[in-house]
Parts: sequence; C-alpha cells; structure tokens
Amino acid sequence: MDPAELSLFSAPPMGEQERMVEAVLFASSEPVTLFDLQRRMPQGCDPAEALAHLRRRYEGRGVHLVQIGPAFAFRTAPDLGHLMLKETVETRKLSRAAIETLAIVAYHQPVTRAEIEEIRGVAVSRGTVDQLLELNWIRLGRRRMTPGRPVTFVVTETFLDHFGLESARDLPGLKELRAAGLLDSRPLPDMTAAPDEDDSAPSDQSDLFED
Amino acid sequence: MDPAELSLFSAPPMGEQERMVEAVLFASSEPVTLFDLQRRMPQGCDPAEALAHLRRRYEGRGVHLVQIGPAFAFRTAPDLGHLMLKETVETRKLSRAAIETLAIVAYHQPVTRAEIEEIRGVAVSRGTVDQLLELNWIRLGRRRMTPGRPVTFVVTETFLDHFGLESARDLPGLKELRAAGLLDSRPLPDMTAAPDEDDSAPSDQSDLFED
Amino acid sequence: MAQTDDWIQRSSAADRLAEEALIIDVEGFEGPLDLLLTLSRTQKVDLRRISVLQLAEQYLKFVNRVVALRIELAADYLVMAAWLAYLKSRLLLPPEPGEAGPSAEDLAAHLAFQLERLSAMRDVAARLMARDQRGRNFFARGQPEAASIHRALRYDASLLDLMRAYARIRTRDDFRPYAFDREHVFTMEQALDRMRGLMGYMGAWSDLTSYLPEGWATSPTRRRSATAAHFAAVLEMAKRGQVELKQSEIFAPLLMRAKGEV
Repeated sequence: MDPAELSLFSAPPMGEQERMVEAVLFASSEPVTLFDLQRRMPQGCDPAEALAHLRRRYEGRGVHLVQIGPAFAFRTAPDLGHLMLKETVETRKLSRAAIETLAIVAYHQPVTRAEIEEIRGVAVSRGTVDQLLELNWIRLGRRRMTPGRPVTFVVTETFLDHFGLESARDLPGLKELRAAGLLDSRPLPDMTAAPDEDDSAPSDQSDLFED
Repeated sequence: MDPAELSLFSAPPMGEQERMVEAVLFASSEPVTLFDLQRRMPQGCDPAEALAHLRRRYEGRGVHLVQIGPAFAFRTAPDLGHLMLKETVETRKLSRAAIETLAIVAYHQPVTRAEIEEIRGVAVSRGTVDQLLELNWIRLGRRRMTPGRPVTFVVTETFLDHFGLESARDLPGLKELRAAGLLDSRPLPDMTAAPDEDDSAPSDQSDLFED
Repeated sequence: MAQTDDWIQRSSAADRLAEEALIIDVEGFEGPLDLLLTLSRTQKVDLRRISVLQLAEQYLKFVNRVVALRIELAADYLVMAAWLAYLKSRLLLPPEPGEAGPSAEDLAAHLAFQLERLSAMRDVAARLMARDQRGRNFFARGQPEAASIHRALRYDASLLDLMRAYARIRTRDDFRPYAFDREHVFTMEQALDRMRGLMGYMGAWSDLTSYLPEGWATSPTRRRSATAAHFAAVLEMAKRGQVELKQSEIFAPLLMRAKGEV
C-alpha cells in the first residue's frame, strides 16, 4: 500500500474534519483559504465538504460562516449587529500625569491641588483633575481649614471598587512596593534614613497635611 | 399589567436569546460576564439559561463554551491545538522558582510573601513576583489582618483563563491537598512555647478563594 | 562517621554515586529544604513515613563532606545543619523531665510536614503546567469583531499601574538633589555681575573683602558664601584680563585693581 493510499484510509471522519475547520476558522486572525485548511488538516481530509457541513450547521445561528473572496470566516449574524455596539468600548491607559495624580490622592488623601503639585514637582493641569473626577475615581473632600480654604480631593468608592481595595489603607506601602519589585533596585541613599515613613505611607497619611 | 410582567412578555424567545449570547461571546476574545450579557440583551432575557443551552449545543464541537470565574467565553477544543500552530504564541519560559511561586499562590491564596518563602524554604526574588504580576497571573489581594498587615497575593481571572480553569476550586489535586492537611498553615513549633500565636494565618480555609 | 555508617543502611554503589553527584551539584539546590527533599528521596518511602533522624544524619554527612571538599556553603545550609544536629541530639536522648517547649518528635514531624508540603506543591505545579494552556492548546477568537461606528472611550488602569506611579514619584523624591537654602547663598554669577558694575570705581590696590555686598559681611555663613563667590568672580575677571590680583603671602588679604585700559 503506498503512503498516499494509507493516509487516505486514515483520514478522520467527516464529523471530526468539521470540528477541525470550526476550530481553525474560530482561532484564526484572518479569513482562511481552502488551501490553507487543506495544508493544516491531516492528509486525506476534504475541507470543502467540511465547510459545507459547517455552513449548514451555523445557518440561523448567532454567527454565520461566510465566504470572503477565496477565504472563509465566522461573522456575527447581521440582525444581531446591534448587540455588538458596546463591543467597541476602547480601553485606554490613563496618562502618566493622571495616574500619578491619582496615586497621590490615594496615598495622601485628603490632599489639595497645591500639595499634589508639590509632591509631583510639576503643575497639575485642570484636564487631569477633571478626567479623574469624570471617571468618578476622585471627588472633592472637605475644604482644608487653612487660609484660602482650598478644596481637597479624596478617592471614591468607585475607585476602591475598580482597584479591588477595601479601603485606601489597603494600598501597599513603599517597603512592600520595593519587596514586590516595583521600585528600582538601585540603592536609595535616603531609604534607610526614614524607614517608618515608608511603612506608614497609606495609613497615617490622612493627617499628613492636616496642620 | 405591571412593567415587570410587560418586559417578561416582551422578552425574545429562548432560541433567540441563545443566538444573542452566541453572537456576543463569539465577537469577543475575552470572557464576558453574565452581568454584561444581561446589560446588552433586551430586558427580561435570561442569559444564564441561554448559556446553559448554548453550552450543551457546543459540547463535542471544535469550539467549547467555557466558564472563567464569573465570565464566559468560547475557546477551541484542546485536542485540536495542533492545528493552530500558526496562532500559537511563544511564551517566555517561566523559571522553576516562578512556577512554584505561582502554584503556591494558586493553592494557598491569599498568601503572603513570607508564607511563600516558608513553603519554598528560600527567599522569593523580586523578579519572580514581578514576572507573575506582569503576566497578570497574580495580583495583590487583601491585607492579612496580622501585625504588619502584610499584603497577600491571589491568582487572577487571566490565570484561570490561561489554564482553562472555571475557578480556583478546580485546581488539579486541590481536594487531595486539603484533605492531606498540606494547605494548612502549620507554623514551626515554637521553641519559646507560645502556641496559639499564629491563629489568624491562612489556615482559615473558609474564606480561601473567596476573593 | 563510623556511628553514622551504622545508621545508614549499607548504601549501594548507585547510591554512593548519587551522593557524589549531589556534592558536585550543590549549586543546583534551591536552599537546604530543597536539598533535604532530594536526600529524602533516597529513603524510598512515603514522605509521611520518613525517618527524620536518618535524614538529619544524611544531611549532616553531606554538609561535612562538602565542607571537607572546601566548597563554600551558603549560611542557611549551615544554619540548617546546626538545627538538625540539635534535633538529632534531642531525638536520640530521652527528654529531660519537666522540659519546656515542643518535643523533638514535634519538631521532626514539622520538618516532615514541610518536606511533604514542598513536594506536594512541586507536584501540583507540574500538573498545573501540564494543563492545556491558552495560546498553546486552546485558543480564543482570533478575529474579535469590533466593526461598529459607536466608539466609547474607557480609561483603565490597574492597581499595579497605580503603585508603580506612586513608587516612581517617591523614588524620584529620593533622588531629588539637596535643595539649597538660597537665602544665604551668593552665587558666582551674582558676584560677577556685581564686580563688573563696580570695576569703574576701582582705584588703587584694595582688599577683595572690602567689596562684599552690604548685609553679607557679618553673618559667618553669608560671609563665607559671598567671599567664595567674589573670589571666583575676580579669578574669572583676571583670566579675561579685566583685573589684576596680588597676594603677598598665603592667607594674606587678596588685593585687586582694575587693569589699565578698561
């Protein structure tokens, strides 16, 4: 028996071939040609027939098997397109300024804008604060009882929820950040000098600027 | 007729709901939560039931409906992985230390760094934890309510998705380990004899995996 | 070591070879517990039935041989050796009446537990990695559909991002250069500006210190700063050929005058 014949005999049953085509079309990032299917499947398979079966199987379902030029792909049934609308939520990383500002509010709350600027060493743009307010991750806290009675910022429940925290006290301190490898391993001359400040970062900072 | 009843009557038939769930899950590469499905579908729909139907429908097919924590997704059947060579992503090989640390977090979660070190008998390097955090396979959990309030680590849904687990309860061998007492926290018998000091450690399996 | 050899059943050639390999491979162990676990395998029994006494003997023998071969051992191996030597003596001697603390059996049981637990975690780690994995054995939809006109923007950040940001700020703080108290510092640039303005009024040789600005000659800190700044400034001016300097001896007053044609 020559090899071609052997592989012909050993070709998987059509049901199995159908499963193969289904999986390949599902996982592929582009429509797949018949030739490509043939190449991927064991010798002796008949992807064209498997495709025909599969197409029938998906008739009337939530997704259809469609032909695009010489290639095949699954597509959402056109009448269900409206369900996909929310699929296009685009996730974007917060800007560095925003995430730093947010971190400062979280670790130092309640904190005024001037204090945020002092800690970051640069001015905080209005847009940054507005964005965080809009996301409902920070909100206005009590006014500081100092000249000018500046407003303070605190983090919200939504913030805690998003970051999976029970309270802002659960934020890790500097020492833990270092232990977790989140800080540079460069030796930091100052670190040993103020160890307790590190530790108490999240908890005691609430009254850090209270005076 | 009250509004609840009205929307109940106007809910699409189950076959239609099934199509909707199918379309939404097919369109997304990441798991979709039940809540999200509910939100997208017309009022009065029962996505949970639709999911159950759909799951049965895809049994034995080339793609499966799987549950990942509180969310659902379609994934190709594992036995067909060999056809997908083109889609295979080359993953960075994890070090032995990283693999063991990952397993300890998965089976002992929530677990502190000190506990990981106790179990492995060696210090856990920063890089190891960092790598697992980067992969988004572990994350910070709640702080332990013991002196120093150390941070804990837990595994993520990305971890579950990656290893095809419905929940952390489905980890291989979990039951046997628990039955053998190997997940208990058993501190070294103290030379200075202070028996019940370490009570609040992770021995409390009741809230294990609750996070 | 004769006593030790009584303890360990006559080892086969293969076992001895294995031991040799251990010594050469001492670097390959991840600490004493890892080594103990490997040694325990030679007992070929369930970890629950392991003889801790025998294991302690094996470990001590191993450490002794490594030390005899002058191979550097990390401190934790030696700490473990000391602890096991202590445990061994406790296990061999009858307990003192009225002795406080955990019994030797408790300590031995705990060690056995640690070994069993480490071994179990390694087993499950291997089982975990042997599972079907996303991107290797099974796959997500390769072509998620997002063809829609409606485009909502959602900002996201993880706790990790947040902590990194904070760490970044705090680390930056550590590196921020020491901020001078500018009030008591007179810069060379200031001095240069000043002296340039005064040059027209310079007559005969006069002492540099007589040029210090008002309010900078009394307080020692300010005086020091202003003198240094002015000294540097006139050096600069001398280099440019604008002034002449002279000093009769070390620490003598520094005299200066404008150079001829200014």
